[in-house]
Amino acid sequence: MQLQQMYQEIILDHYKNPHGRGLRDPYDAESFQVNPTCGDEVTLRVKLDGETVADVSYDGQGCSISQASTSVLTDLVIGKSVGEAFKKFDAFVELMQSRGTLEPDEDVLEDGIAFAGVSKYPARVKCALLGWMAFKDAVARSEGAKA
Amino acid sequence: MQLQQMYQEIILDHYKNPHGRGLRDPYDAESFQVNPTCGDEVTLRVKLDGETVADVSYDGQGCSISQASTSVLTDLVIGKSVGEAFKKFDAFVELMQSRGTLEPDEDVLEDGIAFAGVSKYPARVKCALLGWMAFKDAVARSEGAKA
Amino acid sequence: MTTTATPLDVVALREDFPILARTVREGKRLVYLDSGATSQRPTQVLDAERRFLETSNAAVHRGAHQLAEEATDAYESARARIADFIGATPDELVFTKNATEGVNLVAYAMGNAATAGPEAARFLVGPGDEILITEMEHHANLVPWQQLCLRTGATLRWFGVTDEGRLDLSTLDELVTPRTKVIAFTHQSNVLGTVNPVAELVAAARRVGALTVLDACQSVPHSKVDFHALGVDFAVFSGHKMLAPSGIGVLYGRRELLEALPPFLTGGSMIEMVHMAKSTFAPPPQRFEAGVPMTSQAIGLGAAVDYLSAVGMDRVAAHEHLLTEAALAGLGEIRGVRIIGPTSAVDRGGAVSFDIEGVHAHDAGQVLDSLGIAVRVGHHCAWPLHRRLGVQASVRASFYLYNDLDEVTALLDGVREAQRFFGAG
Amino acid sequence: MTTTATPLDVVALREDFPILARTVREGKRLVYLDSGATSQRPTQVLDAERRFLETSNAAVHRGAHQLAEEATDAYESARARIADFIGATPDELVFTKNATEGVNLVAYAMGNAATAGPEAARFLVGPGDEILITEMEHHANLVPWQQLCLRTGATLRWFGVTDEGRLDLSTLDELVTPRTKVIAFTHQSNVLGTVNPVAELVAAARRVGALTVLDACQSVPHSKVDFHALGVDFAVFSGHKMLAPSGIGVLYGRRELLEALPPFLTGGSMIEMVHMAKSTFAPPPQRFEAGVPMTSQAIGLGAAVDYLSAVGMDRVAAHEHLLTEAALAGLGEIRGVRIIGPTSAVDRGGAVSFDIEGVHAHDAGQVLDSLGIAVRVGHHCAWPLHRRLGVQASVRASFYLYNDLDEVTALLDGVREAQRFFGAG
Ligand SMILES: Cc1ncc(COP(=O)(O)O)c(C=O)c1O
Ligand SMILES: Cc1ncc(COP(=O)(O)O)c(C=O)c1O
Repeated sequence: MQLQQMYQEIILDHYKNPHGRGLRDPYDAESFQVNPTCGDEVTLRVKLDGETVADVSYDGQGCSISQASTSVLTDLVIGKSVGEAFKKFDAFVELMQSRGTLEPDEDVLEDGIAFAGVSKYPARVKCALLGWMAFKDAVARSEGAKA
Repeated sequence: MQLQQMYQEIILDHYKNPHGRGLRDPYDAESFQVNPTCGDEVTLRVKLDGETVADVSYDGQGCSISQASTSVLTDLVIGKSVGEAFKKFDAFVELMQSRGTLEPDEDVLEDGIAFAGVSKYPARVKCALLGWMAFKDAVARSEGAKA
Repeated sequence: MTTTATPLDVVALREDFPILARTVREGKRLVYLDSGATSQRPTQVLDAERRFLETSNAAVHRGAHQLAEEATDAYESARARIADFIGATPDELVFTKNATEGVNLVAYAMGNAATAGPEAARFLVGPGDEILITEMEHHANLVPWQQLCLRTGATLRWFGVTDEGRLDLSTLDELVTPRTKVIAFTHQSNVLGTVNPVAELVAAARRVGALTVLDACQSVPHSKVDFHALGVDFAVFSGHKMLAPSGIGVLYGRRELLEALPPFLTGGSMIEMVHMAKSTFAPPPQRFEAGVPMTSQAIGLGAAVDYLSAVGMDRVAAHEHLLTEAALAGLGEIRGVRIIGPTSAVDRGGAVSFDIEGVHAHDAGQVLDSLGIAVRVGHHCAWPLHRRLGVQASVRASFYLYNDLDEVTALLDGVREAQRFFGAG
Repeated sequence: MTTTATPLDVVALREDFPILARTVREGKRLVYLDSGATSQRPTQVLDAERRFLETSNAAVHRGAHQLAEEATDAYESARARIADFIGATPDELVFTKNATEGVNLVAYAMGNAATAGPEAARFLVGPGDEILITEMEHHANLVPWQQLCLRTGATLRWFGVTDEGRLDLSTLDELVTPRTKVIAFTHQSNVLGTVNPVAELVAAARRVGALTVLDACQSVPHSKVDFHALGVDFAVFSGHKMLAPSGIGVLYGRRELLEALPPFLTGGSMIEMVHMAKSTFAPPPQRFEAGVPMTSQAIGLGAAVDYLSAVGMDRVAAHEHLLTEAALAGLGEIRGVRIIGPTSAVDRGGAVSFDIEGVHAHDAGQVLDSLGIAVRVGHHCAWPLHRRLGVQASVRASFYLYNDLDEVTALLDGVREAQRFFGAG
């Protein structure tokens, strides 16, 4: 059944038990992102430690897809270098825009590969990317603040 | 042939030899009317003598229909009472809006009955009415000026 | 609302709507409950538009040849029939591309009063003046007024909404004052279904000399509406919500107001004379229809109005009332479902929005979609209203003449399935 | 212009246009020479729109169900193909209801810069600033600028036109100054056929930092146009003049400009966040597409672009060039006929306007109509141009890919018949 293809167990798990949720101090920059069609929102903080993503914390309201993908994001990027994190960002965005045509690389995206099915539903792609866009924006702000 | 039905001899005669053309003094009021789709224009003056239309003079540029119908107008209204003139006005407007369904009354409209065929061409009705609208407006202005 | 009209033969009626025969998501029967967003089009409307395009298409009001005559006649005949349908005269009806343009037209034209002649003085707004709207407005009847205030220095004020989703008129005397220039409000909420008390608001506006602007997007398609009887000054609606093509909407304006209102969009066909330095403008409705208009779309809207009239607007309303009652009753019985808006079908149209505890609207919509049921999810372009009622996003089912009770049942089953799937309820 | 492209098979092509098979005025074959006003629609376009409405119709960008997905895909795919057709990227292409709305959008949005953020500063206009247009503009690219000047206190200036109907650029250095904020001009005159030197005007605008707005209504339908290559800042055109439905037009804007431009029409789908007191707006092109858009019409325009691309725009242009040359030569031989505009087909498109001594344009049009020939008569929404050239009204024949040389001959015979009937020439 289609629905299970989209809502993989991994997604539902992250939705029900989100990782890294709750806004934490200290942080370098915060980003607020909203999905204009449904009002889903996320506030996400980034703490960099040199070139390393030391912490990502977030809060928000939204559907299972946006909440789970932000949860997965924190798993993927915390402790990684900014460069590595952006490689994952690019891979995740590419996957989401693939309309189900891409075979995701588990080495890069880990739990993120569960979102391959979501990419078949263009109206939900924005949901999956909400936290990721906040991450990108927050990192840019952190770097901007430091520069 | 359709064309002859529309361009009755009477119309072509008035077009080639317009009656009452040229702006004359004295006058009580003047009206300038324009057909916004083709730029045809008429300037028409009215001189009232009590309740009588003492003179109507005009100048303008326009198609055969607008020129001829203004020429016919002068024949019909000069020397008549304002009331009679407006009866003719009403009859002519009604005829022009009839889409060819009305049998015009020659006693009232005289040469004006030649325009019955024009009423079948809605885009030309404005042409036929251009001078008549100027007449109505000029009389209203004359009366306004006197009141 | 009486339900004594002969019931609709929905089975026969659905034959007119080719799209309703299609299936979605692996062979599911399409259950289209999103007519509040846009309606489907019957063959009669599609045929009318196509017939026009295959026989009489030409630029209207600009040509003297036979096609141009036929096209102009068809266009103006559509205007006359639509005017008749809404209790107006043809010269009070301006074609716009959608209702949104209609509201913007009024708001911008009022702004233009500042540089227009003295006849436009009644439309002037500036610092100290107030525009009064409601918290339940669609963005289309909200943002244009915010922007007018921004441009002119006027102040935006609004009626609140009660917890039940009715207009809170307890502040009427405080809000409606001689400073009030415009009261803009929706006839029927696209989220709550709430039908607002037009007469009371019109009376209040008249007491202080304010103009009324009615958003009739969700009323004209669903019930008999007569703008003259309602006494509003301006009203807008969209064709695509009433079986007609997209790209066509209507602004109604009382004749004397349209005559005094400055132009908005300018260009061809709306002028009287043009010189390089200055232009003068045609009388309404032409003054407000710049450029080659939505010709075949107006003809389509004319055909839609003919179709709806043939069915009978009282029967349409009665039918939707039945579906709404069933939906409200059914949803009311499901634990964890909260209806956003009045829970009884009194003074209430067929938009039924709800929140499912523990299931985000987007997720619920996805489950329904997988079952072939098309609903709208989100804030439905009424974000402040959602904020007011403490819901971030809701699910909205909206009904039209082609829906039936089986589809309501499908919706209810779908909601339960969504709860089951997400372990909620 | 080279004419080496394979000639069009007009006979086969006409089969695609059902309306061309009809007769008018007592059985006369329809000779449609009024495509400059609006074009006819091929079956391929009619079918594309209908197929969409019968299978995938839904509100775009607003729904999560399958129909909404399909509708959004179809709409955005049309945008992408149209962008490709005109040498632009999809996010540079805004759908409007017609070209007129496009010009108004730019003019009003520039006015809105006064109350927008600092990023909009480059669009500010006020006293001391100048808007530069030309005396050959269609009212659509004239009146909106007059009105912007009226609202903001800026000054309107214009290039004159030579007796031959070319732009008089002798005043270029005088007119284009640091005060010039906008240069708005037509690519191809809808009256004269004149093709203007875009590169020269763009270069002049760049020297002083002025924005360029190109009226491409009469160029995009008839030849290969590439906005990136032309280097203009904004451009507009209408679907109905290029085989597509009425009710759809395009505003092109360079990406960085659209990104900074304040909104014009406001309402649903163009917002980022809405609060009662304040809203923020979506990025382009959504920012400029308020309300439910012209969905099926955009799909129709996409199909029209596909159709034109399949025929080949070079072949369309070459074909029209042939017809124009024949018409200019033929009319040039008729005594008493004065061609309004260049008499040779160099830098000149297929609109051929003329005056017949002793026969008013309206009367000539009537004679032609009685012979089945549809032309436009009047000032063709370019009144100042007619005044400049000393003609009150002219007859315009305009050609498109479905016209043939026999139709040019019919026109010439018709002109002679008009002279005979009115005893002129
Ligand atoms: C050169 C030119 N500009 C602008 C327009 C206006 O186009 P529309 O009426 O489709 O907005 C036209 C056509 O009428 C035109 O020929
Ligand atoms: C109540 C209400 N007002 C305004 C609108 C805007 O209509 P449109 O998008 O057709 O302009 C809608 C529909 O979207 C609506 O439901």
